[in-house]
Amino acid sequence: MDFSYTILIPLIPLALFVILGIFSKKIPPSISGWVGSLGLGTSFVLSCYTAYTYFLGGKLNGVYQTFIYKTTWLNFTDKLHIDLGVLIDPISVMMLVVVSTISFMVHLYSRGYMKGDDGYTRFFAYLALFTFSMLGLVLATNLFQIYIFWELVGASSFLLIGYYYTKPSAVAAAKKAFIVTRFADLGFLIGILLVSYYAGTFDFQEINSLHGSIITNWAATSFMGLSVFTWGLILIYMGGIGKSAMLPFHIWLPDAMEGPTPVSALIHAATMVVAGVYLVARLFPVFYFVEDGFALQIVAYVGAISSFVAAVIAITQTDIKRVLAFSTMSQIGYMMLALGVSKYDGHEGLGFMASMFHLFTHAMFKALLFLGAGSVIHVVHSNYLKDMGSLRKYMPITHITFLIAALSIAGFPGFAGFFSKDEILAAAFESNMLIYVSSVLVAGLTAFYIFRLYFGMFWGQNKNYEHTPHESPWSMTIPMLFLAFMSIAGGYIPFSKYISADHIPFQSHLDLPLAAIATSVGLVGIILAFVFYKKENNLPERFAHAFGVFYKWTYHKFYFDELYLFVTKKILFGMVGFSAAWFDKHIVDGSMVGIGNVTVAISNKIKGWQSGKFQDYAMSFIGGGVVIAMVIFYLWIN
Amino acid sequence: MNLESLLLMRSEIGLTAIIVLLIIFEIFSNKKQKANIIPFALILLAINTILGFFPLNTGEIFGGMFRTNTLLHFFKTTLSLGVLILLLQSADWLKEKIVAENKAPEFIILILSSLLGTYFMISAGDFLMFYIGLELTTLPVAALVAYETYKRISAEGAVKYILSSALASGTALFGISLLYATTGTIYFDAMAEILTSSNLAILGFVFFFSGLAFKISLVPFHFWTADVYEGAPINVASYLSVISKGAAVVILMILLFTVFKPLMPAWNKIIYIVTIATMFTGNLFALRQQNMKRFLAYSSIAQAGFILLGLLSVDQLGTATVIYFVAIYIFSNLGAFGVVQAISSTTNKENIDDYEGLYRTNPKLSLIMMLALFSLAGIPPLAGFFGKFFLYTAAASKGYYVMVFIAVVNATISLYYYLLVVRAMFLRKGNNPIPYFKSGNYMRLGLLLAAIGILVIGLYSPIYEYIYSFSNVFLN
Amino acid sequence: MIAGINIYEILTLTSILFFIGVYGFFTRENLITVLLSIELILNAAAVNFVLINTYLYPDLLQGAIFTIFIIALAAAETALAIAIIINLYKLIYSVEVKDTETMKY
Amino acid sequence: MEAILFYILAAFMIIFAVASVTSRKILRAVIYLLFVLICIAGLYFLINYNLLAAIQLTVYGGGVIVLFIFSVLLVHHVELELEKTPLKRKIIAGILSVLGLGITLWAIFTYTFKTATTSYSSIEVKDIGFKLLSYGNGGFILPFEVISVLLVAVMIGAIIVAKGNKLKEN
Amino acid sequence: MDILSLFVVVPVLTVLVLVFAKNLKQARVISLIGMAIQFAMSINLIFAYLKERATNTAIMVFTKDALWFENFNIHYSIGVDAISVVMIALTSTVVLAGIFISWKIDDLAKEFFVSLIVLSSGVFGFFISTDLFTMFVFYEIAVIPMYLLIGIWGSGPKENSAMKLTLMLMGASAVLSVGILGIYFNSNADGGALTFNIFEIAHVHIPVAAQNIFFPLVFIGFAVIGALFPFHTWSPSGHASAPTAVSMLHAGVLMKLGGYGIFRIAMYLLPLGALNWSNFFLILASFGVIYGAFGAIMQKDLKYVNAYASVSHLSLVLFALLMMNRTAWNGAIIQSLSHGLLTALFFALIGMVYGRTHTREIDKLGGLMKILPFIGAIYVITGLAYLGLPGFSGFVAEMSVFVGAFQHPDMFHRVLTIIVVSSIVVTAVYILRMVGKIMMGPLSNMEYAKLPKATWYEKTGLILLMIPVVIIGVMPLGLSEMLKASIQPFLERLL
Repeated sequence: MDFSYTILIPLIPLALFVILGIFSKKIPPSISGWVGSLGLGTSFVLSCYTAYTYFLGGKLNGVYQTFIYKTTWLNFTDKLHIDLGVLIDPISVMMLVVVSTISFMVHLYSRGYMKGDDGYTRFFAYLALFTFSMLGLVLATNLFQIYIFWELVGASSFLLIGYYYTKPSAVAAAKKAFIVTRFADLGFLIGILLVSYYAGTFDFQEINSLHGSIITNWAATSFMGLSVFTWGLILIYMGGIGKSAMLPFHIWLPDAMEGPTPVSALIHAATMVVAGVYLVARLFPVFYFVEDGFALQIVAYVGAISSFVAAVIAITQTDIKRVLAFSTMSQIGYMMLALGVSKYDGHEGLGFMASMFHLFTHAMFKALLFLGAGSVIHVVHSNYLKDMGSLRKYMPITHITFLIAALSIAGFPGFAGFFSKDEILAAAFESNMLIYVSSVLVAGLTAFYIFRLYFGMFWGQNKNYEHTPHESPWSMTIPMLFLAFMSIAGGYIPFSKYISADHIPFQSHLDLPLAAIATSVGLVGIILAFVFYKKENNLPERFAHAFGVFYKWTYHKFYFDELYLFVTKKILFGMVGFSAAWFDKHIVDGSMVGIGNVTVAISNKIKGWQSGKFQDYAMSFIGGGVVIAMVIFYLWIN
Repeated sequence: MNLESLLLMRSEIGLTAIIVLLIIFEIFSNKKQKANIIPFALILLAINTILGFFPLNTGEIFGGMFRTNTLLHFFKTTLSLGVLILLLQSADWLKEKIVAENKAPEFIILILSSLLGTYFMISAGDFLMFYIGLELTTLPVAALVAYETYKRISAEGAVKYILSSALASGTALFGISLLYATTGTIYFDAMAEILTSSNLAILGFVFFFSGLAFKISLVPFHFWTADVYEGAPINVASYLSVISKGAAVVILMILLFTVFKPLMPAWNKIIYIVTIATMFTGNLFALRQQNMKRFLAYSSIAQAGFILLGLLSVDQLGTATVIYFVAIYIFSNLGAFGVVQAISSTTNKENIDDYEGLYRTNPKLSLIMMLALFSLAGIPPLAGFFGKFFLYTAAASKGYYVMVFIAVVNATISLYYYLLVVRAMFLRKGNNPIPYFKSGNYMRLGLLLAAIGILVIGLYSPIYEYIYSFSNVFLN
Repeated sequence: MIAGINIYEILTLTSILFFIGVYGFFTRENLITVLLSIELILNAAAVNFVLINTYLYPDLLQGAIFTIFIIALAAAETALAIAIIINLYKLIYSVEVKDTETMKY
Repeated sequence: MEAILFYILAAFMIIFAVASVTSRKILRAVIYLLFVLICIAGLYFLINYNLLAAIQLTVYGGGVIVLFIFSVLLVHHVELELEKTPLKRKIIAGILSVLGLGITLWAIFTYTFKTATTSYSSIEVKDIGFKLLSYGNGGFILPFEVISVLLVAVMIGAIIVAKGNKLKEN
Repeated sequence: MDILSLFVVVPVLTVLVLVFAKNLKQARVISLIGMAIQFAMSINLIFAYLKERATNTAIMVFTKDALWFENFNIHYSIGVDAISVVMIALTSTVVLAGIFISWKIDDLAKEFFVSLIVLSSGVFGFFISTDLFTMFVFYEIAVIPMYLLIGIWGSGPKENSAMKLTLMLMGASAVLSVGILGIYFNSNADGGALTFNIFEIAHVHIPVAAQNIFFPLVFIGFAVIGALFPFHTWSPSGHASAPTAVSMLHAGVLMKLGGYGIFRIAMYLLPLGALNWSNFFLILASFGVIYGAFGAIMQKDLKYVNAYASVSHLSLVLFALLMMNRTAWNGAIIQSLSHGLLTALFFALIGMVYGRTHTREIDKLGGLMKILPFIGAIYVITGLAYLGLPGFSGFVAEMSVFVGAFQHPDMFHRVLTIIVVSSIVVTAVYILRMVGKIMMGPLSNMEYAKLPKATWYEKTGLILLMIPVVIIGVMPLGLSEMLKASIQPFLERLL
């Protein structure tokens, strides 16, 4: 069957971007909003249709086929060339659906949220650009294409975070996000160079093929005890770490919340941040087979640690969007560790499936959480928990949807999050106890901080708002409702039928004992949150004091930012940059100028030769002659 | 010998005739007719110059005391063209001399007789004629340096010049006598056959060389240059720097390539040393000059150093490049001195800072000045570039790459001080720039000719080809 | 040809004369006296020519005649030089070398 | 006999030369120079080159020296003493001259002259004159003519320099 | 008159006409017309070249040869391959844009345009000539007007900057002349006549000893204008003092002469020397890349930032050239193009900002995006393009360089490549710092609130430069294939 039409899915947003971008001054907001939403709507429909056709008819004797349509974009050598095209296989199709869905919802939502903002059209242009880049990324057919769109995603995220470009904090956040991810991408690029040099190709098919050069002879060359391929993969994963805000490159994510809330929902919750996960999933066979999955273990541990640390930090944050940001980080950590613990074939590949599954559900409910937070912020005009309380009376829909999302992320039985998280835990349990335990803890923490948020926002006592809050307009609530539906229904999709590491469907079943443990831990978290935050009381402070230093550290996110600031500002710019500038100005340039000065100085020194007394001249005349004669005779005699 | 053979001395005879005519005119003319002597002289000289462009066959007369050939003839013509330009440039200045102190004709007579001297010097066939030519070139100019008898520096310069040059010629004479002692002849051809390398011969050569080097103002025989140029009237300085220097270079080259061929290993080293010394000294002194005349004096010293590069390769290429460069150098320097003359004769200003903002008031003059200076610095597409590059080529063709490297370093230094003048004229606004003035037609014509020379000689390759074609006459 | 005197002695004499002249040129403080030493130099050269001619190459008279020209030129040179010196004297009423050092550097 | 004469002349020559470049009475210096020139003339007599000797005496003794004396009288009091030359300069000049002399003599004495084949008696006025006016090979008519031009030029030059100046330096 | 010589003739004619311009307006219009013709010709040349190339397989097409100085065997011989074609196109674009940008110049406008056009004629001549001597002549013609352009119309310590720049560049070209002579006198190594013609010399086997002596001379002679560390110091002060159009032309075009010359002369005629010296110069170049980037971080003056950025990016060109394989060379040339356009854009924008705010201090500026939306937008786009964002020429160039360089079999070279790659982060840092500070954030000075918007000629100039950047960035295949064909013969010399 033919999927070439899928190329339209990214191209429509691109067209939108070009039109809206160039005529951003001409087009009135009312129109541009609709244009954007309609365009994305088409993409959404198209991708749903793609998913439908593919998952139903994409199998050939039980294996999901891969469809590739590509054209050469740039030739390096006869082997190495960048192609642009689309690659249709289960995960890319799944990602198509996720991205277009969320993007569509966010477009609808933004029409209400951004109303009256003077950059309205520009905003939709940026959104379209981002959607285009993200879709291009998921459809990438080779490492370089994914890198290209990877960079574009970064750039559009830079634009969107810095959307309020007159706000210094926003600008700073945008720069931070870009530079940090750029640094990670450096690793990505070098990784690509390494892998492509030894494998002689960028193409995913060839890299992943079980008889391809990498997987078969990975041990050919080694460097510092690891095979060069492993190094390449680790460096590539470094790019993933950067985009997915894993430790230690997570510092940009909280600041990125400076962007408009819909942006956070789209980019920093559902789509861009999972690019890292997608990258690993895309290269999963290599990760798995090269050097017995050494790289994959790194993935697992990075994921586990990040998820735990993030969850802990999330507890203490007071800015609701930052709480959500850290929760995103921790959930992505989940996906990572799921991938990390996964095996390749058959039921063994549970983790792979689980991580994709969780990616899907998480996209839905996390987007919903952000949108909910957004609509709250929209009316309260503040990000801080302390300014909120008992909003449930004023904005029922937001309240309900938020609750659904919260239950879903907390893994409450029956909600989407419950199913996906259960699969992850099962996968972890099968392979690595340590990781399993940590992730169960994280489940509890998650439940706790999310309900801390929930209670803090919708219960608690009434704050005195300057003008009484009201429910958001339909343009905002409809997407929320849809996502609420998805974050329940999403769990009932039989993912293992569609997605697996080796493209062969398998049966997955609910592992009841593990589920029970996870659920109970989650319930404990919820109850604790209930006790702490249902009513205003001084328990939180007491605990904060009880933990003392530890609390302080967590509150300051373990001083990661300070560390980075020190390294970059002080060492890199301060010392290296400054000294480079100084060295250049005074040493290099100085020496060049010095040559000139020396010449002039000499000419001043010797001016006395011209004494003005012609007898001195005569002396130099005769003397010169005599000396020359002597020199010549000397040379002559020898 | 028969009378036709005297035609070989065509230009000399013509020049002598002009001088005689001028003397007669001078004697039988009253004060107001004197003004006409300038166009009169100019026309005569122009005729003689144009006659020079007609070919002349090779030959020697007076028992080989006078010889001529295409190269010499071409060069004489170039010199007389140079003098023509020089006189055009000084015409206006001379006019007021007539008004002031009624001694314009002498100036022209002396210049022309000195030119005659250069003729005899370069086409001399023996040391006696050479020596007389040298003196005839020198002495009238000494009188001209003192020409502005009311100026102290003028007189002082004249004293320095006459005494130093007397010493120089005395030394050269002593050198010649030693050479004579070793060979027993004063004829070039004969000596070339007899001369063998011996201490005495080399010593004689060194003395002789220093006498000529004095005229070319090579280091360390150059010290008189700056002072005399500064003291002398500008056009006299210009004459010293182009005509007598150019002639001296050519005769030096001829003698080195013919008479002193046997001593080549020796003089090769001498030239090598002297060239380096000359280039560096000239440039280093030029760096900090304020007075335009001193400035150009040192720059001409440095240029002389460049010329010697061509002598390092004793072959047709070397000869051609030297002649070519000297021709170019004559035009470039005349351009520069001409502008200095024009400015100084209207507004007695000769310092570089006086030129600040010149472009905004007198664009044409500053443009010509820039052309001349860039040509001296060797910037394409001006003639100077080709001259210099070919000289490098000549030196490199014999593998003197180190020498060439030193030369290009010096070229860069020289660019610096030439740019200083350009800076003053173009970049600076100047507090009280020289106001706009209109220079006379003679002056304009003179500058125009110089500018044309600067532009054409380089780009129009046939000139070089022509020079190259006859550059082998002194090589056997 | 002087009996019992060989060319070396002649040349020694003239060289001494020449360098005495040079010494004088270096050291005299008065322009006219400097001119005197130039005369010495020129004469040294002149004598050289004649005697070399007579001693070594008597069959041709080149040196001998050269000398005549040298004397003539020397005279002319001296005359001009004195004219110039006198001109300087008229301007500054001094013929001291130290008064001719206004132009330097 | 001739040898002795030569030595005497040479001795006088050198003594007077030294005197004339060191004497601090300028007029005496001129006279010493005159003696030197006369000695040189004597030298010419010794080798029977009487014409040149005569020229030497007339041109120098009669012309140049007189010119010198006039100019000296013009610019000096007869008895005026020249001020001393600084010792440093004397020493340097001395060293230079001696060095030059040394190297010259060294060059001369390391050279072996081949003595004349034909024996020399004297130089007659007749053949000098013949040479001066012959334009053939070995003739000197061209320099003879050219030097006339030179003398004219120098004369004009001397005149315009000495003619004095109508205007003063401003 | 053949299609190539026109590129030299048209500017000369323009100058001649310009001399008679009565007033500012005429001067402008005349030079605009002249350069517009030039631009049209260069576009035409691209297609003509493609057409010719289809049939003609010689290294150089449109060749023409006229004897100039016979007994040096100097010819006025011209011809182009893809590389010179694109360089010519770049030049004419930048020059035309420069004319637009300097529309408002008033002091000695006529002279300004004259010098500008003389300079450009030199550059065109350099790119079309295939004879060492002619090339050298044009090279110096291109360099010397810089002195007047900076000295008269510049700002700040213009006199010293101009002097330093001119002396360093002319000094370099002096060194170069020695190298050229060396090549010339070895051009008869296989017998045959001495010649300056590049493609005749290319067949000669110049002895290795000679190559080892003369390669560094030629290389350094060109590398100085290519801003090779440590000979780059003329560029920051020079750019800072130069007027806008001149900075554009200089950084955009003139500095490319270095890379081009190294490629055409040093590498092609002295391959063995190149192989022996490459490691040494590679280290310098790689150091220059990082060093320039770090140097740019701490600068306060916008133009200094850009100048050091240019040092970094042009060192990348040299780096790629020294890697000596097809992909890297391809990247080097594309990098030259892209850097030429982008840096010209940057200088144009800086000039516009400076012309309005009269300061280039980064700390004094801020939040201009709101006041000058067009300039701001272009500024941000240029910035992103400069730090190698896909979709713009910079990305294509850098990736070609990196991938190409990394294909080098030798470990040392690959390690160097990795070091050099890391510069992209630093680039991002200083670009974002600059853009973020001056365009974004709150308005730094209330007087800026009423700065005039971009005028039509400014917009034209900017768009003119931006279009090729995007075209190359979006569809590089055609360009790279076109170049690849021309690179092949040069590659074969090295193997």
